[in-house]
Amino acid sequence: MMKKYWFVLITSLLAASIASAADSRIWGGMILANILAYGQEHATRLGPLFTTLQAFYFRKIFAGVLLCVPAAFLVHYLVLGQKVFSHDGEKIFVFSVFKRLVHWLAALAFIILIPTGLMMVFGRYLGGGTLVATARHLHGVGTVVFLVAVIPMFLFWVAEMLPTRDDMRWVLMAGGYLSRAKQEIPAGKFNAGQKMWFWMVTLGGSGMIATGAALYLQDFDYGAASLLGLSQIDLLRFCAIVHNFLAMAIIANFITHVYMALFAIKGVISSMITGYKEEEEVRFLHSSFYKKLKGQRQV
Amino acid sequence: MENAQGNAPSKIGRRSFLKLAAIGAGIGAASAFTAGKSLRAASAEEIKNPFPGSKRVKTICSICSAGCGIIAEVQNGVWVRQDVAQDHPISQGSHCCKGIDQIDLIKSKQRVKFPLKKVNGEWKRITWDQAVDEISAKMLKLRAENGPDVAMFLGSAKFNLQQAYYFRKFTAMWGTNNIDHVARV
Amino acid sequence: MNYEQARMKFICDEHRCIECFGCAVACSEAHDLPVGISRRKVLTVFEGIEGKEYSTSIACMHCADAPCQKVCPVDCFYIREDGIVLHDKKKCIGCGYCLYACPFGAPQFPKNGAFGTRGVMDKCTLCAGGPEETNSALERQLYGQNRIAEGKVPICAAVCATNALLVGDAEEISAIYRKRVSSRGKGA
Amino acid sequence: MTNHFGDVAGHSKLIFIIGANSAAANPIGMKHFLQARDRNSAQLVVVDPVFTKTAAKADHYLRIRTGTDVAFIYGLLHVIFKNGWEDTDFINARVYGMDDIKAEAGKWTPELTSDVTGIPADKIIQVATLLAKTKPATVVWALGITQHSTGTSNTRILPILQLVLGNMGKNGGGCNIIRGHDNVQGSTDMCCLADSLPGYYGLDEGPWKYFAKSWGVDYEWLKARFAAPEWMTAKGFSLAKWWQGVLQEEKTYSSSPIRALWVQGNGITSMTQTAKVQEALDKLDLLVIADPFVNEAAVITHQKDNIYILPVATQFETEGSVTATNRSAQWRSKVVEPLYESRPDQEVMFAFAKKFGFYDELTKGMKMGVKDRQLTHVKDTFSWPDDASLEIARTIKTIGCDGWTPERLRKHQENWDMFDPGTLLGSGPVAGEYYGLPWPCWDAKHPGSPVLYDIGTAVNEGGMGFRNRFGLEHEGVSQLPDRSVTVKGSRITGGYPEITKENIETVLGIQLSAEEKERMGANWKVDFSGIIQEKCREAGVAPYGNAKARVKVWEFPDPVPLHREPLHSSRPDLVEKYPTYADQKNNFRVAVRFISEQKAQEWVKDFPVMLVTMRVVNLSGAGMLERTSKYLSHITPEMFAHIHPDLAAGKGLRDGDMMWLHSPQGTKIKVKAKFSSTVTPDRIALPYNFAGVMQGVDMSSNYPDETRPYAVGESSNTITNYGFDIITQIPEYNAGLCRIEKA
Repeated sequence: MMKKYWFVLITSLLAASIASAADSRIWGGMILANILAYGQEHATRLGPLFTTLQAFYFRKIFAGVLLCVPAAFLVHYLVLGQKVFSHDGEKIFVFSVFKRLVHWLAALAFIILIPTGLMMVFGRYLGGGTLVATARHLHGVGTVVFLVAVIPMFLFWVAEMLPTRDDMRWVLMAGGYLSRAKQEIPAGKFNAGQKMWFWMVTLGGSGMIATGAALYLQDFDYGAASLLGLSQIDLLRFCAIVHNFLAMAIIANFITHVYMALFAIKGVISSMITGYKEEEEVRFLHSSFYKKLKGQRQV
Repeated sequence: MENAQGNAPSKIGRRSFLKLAAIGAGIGAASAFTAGKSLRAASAEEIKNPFPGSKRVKTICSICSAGCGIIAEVQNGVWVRQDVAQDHPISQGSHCCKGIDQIDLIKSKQRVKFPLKKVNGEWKRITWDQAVDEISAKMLKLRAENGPDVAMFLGSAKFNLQQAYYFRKFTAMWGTNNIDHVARV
Repeated sequence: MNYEQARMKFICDEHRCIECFGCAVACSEAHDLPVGISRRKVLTVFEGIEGKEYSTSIACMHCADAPCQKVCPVDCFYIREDGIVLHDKKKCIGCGYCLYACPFGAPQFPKNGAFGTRGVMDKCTLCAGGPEETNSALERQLYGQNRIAEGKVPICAAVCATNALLVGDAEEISAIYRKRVSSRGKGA
Repeated sequence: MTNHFGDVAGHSKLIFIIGANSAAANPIGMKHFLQARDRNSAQLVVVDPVFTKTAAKADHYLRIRTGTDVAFIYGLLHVIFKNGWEDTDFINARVYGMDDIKAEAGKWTPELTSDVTGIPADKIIQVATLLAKTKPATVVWALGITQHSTGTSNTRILPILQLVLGNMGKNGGGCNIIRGHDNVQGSTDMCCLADSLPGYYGLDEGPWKYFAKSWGVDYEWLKARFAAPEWMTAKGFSLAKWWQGVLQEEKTYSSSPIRALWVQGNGITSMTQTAKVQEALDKLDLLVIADPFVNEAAVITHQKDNIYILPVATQFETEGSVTATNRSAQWRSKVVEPLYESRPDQEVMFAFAKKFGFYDELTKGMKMGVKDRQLTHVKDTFSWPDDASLEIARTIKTIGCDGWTPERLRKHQENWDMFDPGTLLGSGPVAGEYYGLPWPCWDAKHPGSPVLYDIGTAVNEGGMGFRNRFGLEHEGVSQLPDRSVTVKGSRITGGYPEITKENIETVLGIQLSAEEKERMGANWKVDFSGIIQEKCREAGVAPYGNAKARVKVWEFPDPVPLHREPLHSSRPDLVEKYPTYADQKNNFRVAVRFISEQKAQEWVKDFPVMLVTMRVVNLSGAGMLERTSKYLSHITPEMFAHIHPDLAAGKGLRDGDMMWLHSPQGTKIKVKAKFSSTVTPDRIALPYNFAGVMQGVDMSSNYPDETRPYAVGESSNTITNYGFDIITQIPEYNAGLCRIEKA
């Protein structure tokens, strides 16, 4: 099922570049339905909804996310400071080269996608034109990079990312980040926060790819519209709304991820560079995983 | 038969309301927003002729028999723009899609550009002189063999009056009544 | 007529429109648009159903407070003082948001970008060109003719075979339309 | 067209459109009909087998079975006569033979008419009532009426309806027949026809002598140009069946088979039996095509040699006048010089005339003029198109082209803003004249006749009675009207005969001088001297007379029009009751099958679906011109057929599927099914504007480089059924049958 979807996505991306200046069905054959449905009581209100959201809210929320999330972490950093774990202990091998490669590929995609996406969101302050249009094209390129990364990433980690009993406790104690105390945090190889980020990246990311591809292609017919009972234009409006909200969530999580990796815990990023995690880090932050490793005498 | 006076107003009311509602869907929805600061002064609009030195030629559409007027703007011998003849007594500026596209007829890439002759299944470009020489020789040969009724002449409504009259005369002097045109359609 | 306050609008009289495509072809021809892009579209509703079928012609309606302008991420739209909604193709990034916001499906995107990708948006200018120098070659290339600057009516309404398509100050053309409807034999 | 579009817009209270789709064929005509609705509260009645875009605007739409127009009109007349709603005064004073019509109408009760036409009886009564009560009413028709094996009867029954209602010769009334192409009226008036000389003079010796004189050539020389004298006065092959002159499958009567085809501007696929046309093209020894675009004749043939294509200028690259459907002549200025190597049509004729050895004779007429009331050589050179226009003006008197001098026509063009669109009446420099001098324009001072047969207007201001064309008496009854029919301002009270040299003195009550007598032609039609016109002008008399209209044409197979079922009828039971004509031995040099085709088999058994042809608004004719426009061809990029979903469902067809349509002639075409409610499940409608594909075979590789149109497709005429009008030989396009198969 999944495979078919990817196939469809890839072929349609190819098809888009072949298509000439042929009529779009949106302003071609479908225009009648699209126009007549707009603003009618029985119809979806996606048009006005999209307009209102995009005109008044999206940009503000993005700005809010960009300002508030880092601000919150700054406060966190200033008040609670970095967690520091010993880097002198044993090192535990957690990420193979391939996994790290895939991670950094995804990271590269994010480094392309998020700034270019934000350039479009705030395009008016950049004067639009070539600069922002280039950003739009790079956004598409970034998507392909992300697509290449997200599939293996999903396959590597999906089993380990399934929810466990630890996750609820982790959430309840906010991962221990609201305290300076070094305490054992209930978590397996991946804690609930990481799992959230994983699902955000894989499922949310797929959603971003799907909605983004829809917005990019405009003309496609894979039954999505009829499945949702929407006209093509309403499907696009739906996609645009979803794309924006997902983007906000992903950006917020991305900032968190970066903060966690770079600032919250000193030197934690090395695990994604070398593949090894500090034993102390694992003992405290992934206590269940540590116990499991202990049980298996791998530490 | 409905009573026009009696029924019209209520019907009109509803229809035009619906119509305005359709238009209003955009405008109405948008009225929630404030326009003020988005207005921008129109750019300088000195009336300039986009085709300096062009002349406006009055002519007639070559598609249907309604006979709509056309204003052709011609610059340096090139038909640069087709404009409407608002003051034409029959069309009053109106055209259908065929009429307003007459300029494309002139400019079409698919025009026959030079005389052509089919030789063994292939089209060959020839000169007018060659075409006239060869065709007339063949026509005269056929005439000598079978007489003037050997040829059928098809004229058309594309002709203007003068051409149509002369085509009839041309055929008569060739010596046949085998002449017809699209009136028999 | 007070030109200062004129709000330019189109109205299409559905009882007059006969789906002759005059407006659409006139527009494409006048502005030399690529095939497949028609700034103006002719539509027939309830085709073949006696008493219900009608045709109409639709393009950018030049909304007073245009949704397209509201959603444009790069703010490429501007509204002239006479109400004509125009946009700057040099600013446009071809994102498609205006199309999603428009109730009339007016914005369109020729696939003339790199590798056949979607290019910048194209829509009816009410024959008023764009932000480039009036009647310059660049303006004509990007936006087509600027008939308004020449003091001419937009080509679609000027050419309308049955005078179904009216253009002008919103109040004046609705007055014409109302007068026409009220004198019509059977009304609707 | 007896009236004009502005007249309809301004005066008509009822517009009765039958067999015309103005919304697609001539939208500017449609504009005037819609204006009439808005201005005069006019009602629109549309009769058509298909729910067209014109029908969509109708107040009353009647869906008629194809080929039953005569029956339908008799049904209306039945109701009108039964209730005594006919205009008795008008009929008694101005019409001959109405009793026969009344007798025939008596048979057509609403119930019978309904059974034959498929129109509900109450609708027939309703429309008849409307016609009787709403005046003035105009009747509009076009090819839906003429393109039938009974086309002549169809075109006769409609004026009869107007005569019964007394709507002729009135503002807002009349018969407004809408012609097809821009100058089809003019080319017909100039008689590019197999059965007449210009101005409908016919082919008898008299007209030939007259034209020989006008052309400045010796009649004997002209006669010798023909195969034999009898071929000079015999109708030639027609466009409808010229291919039989090549194939000779049916009996032909000509001095020679056709071996060469010379086409100047005529779309070859716009005729029926395209498969036969293709066979004939394949057999030709020479095919000459002179057109701005590649004529399909060069494309659908398999010939590998013997085809020449000559580039000809469009009408914007040449100058001259064209006649609009309302008989107005409009001057068409040259916009640009001929493009590429193209030459104007007349240059092509001149070039070949030189080779054929009659260039001097061909152009001699342009160097002649009327001097001292005599036709004579006046100069040694000519200038086109002015001298050709003057030649036409001095020659064609039957329809009154006398006043169409190039100066006047140019003046009308220059001042076209000075004419009132509602009346066509000019002011200022063109004061008192009607736009384009609609014919008859009897002389150089005449203002043109915007409304034909209007006796309430003086002849010198555009009025007239009916033409005296069929003698003064028939079966003892005078063909001239009584005193009540006196044309305004006329010196003669009541009717009068057409003016001849013999009767002019008695009819007009004048004395001619000896010199006048000597220089005068035999009658008004052949009088170069202009004396007859001059005397008629003084007397306020129309040279063609003031007679009764005849509704009985005694020399026709059907003296009064009769309903006859189409050759391929969907109602075999009615074929027994209303059979078609006996087979025709020779019309336009070829035998034509009627009854033998109709009775050959019960066609509807194998071909159960009615076949209707129509046109699309973006293409005209065979679409040769428009399909080369990227914008126009884009509107309908491919050939299709309108089919009702219910009919399609029975054939397993979905919207957009391809299907084969088979004709009784054994031909077939492959087209796309386009679901539409404009047709009922018993019929399909095909546009006739495509060509380039023949019976599933794409021939478009035969186009020379860079000349292939943007859209090619099957021609509907490949499957239009066999059948031709008994008089004019116009093919049957609109009443036929076919069989549908999923492709």
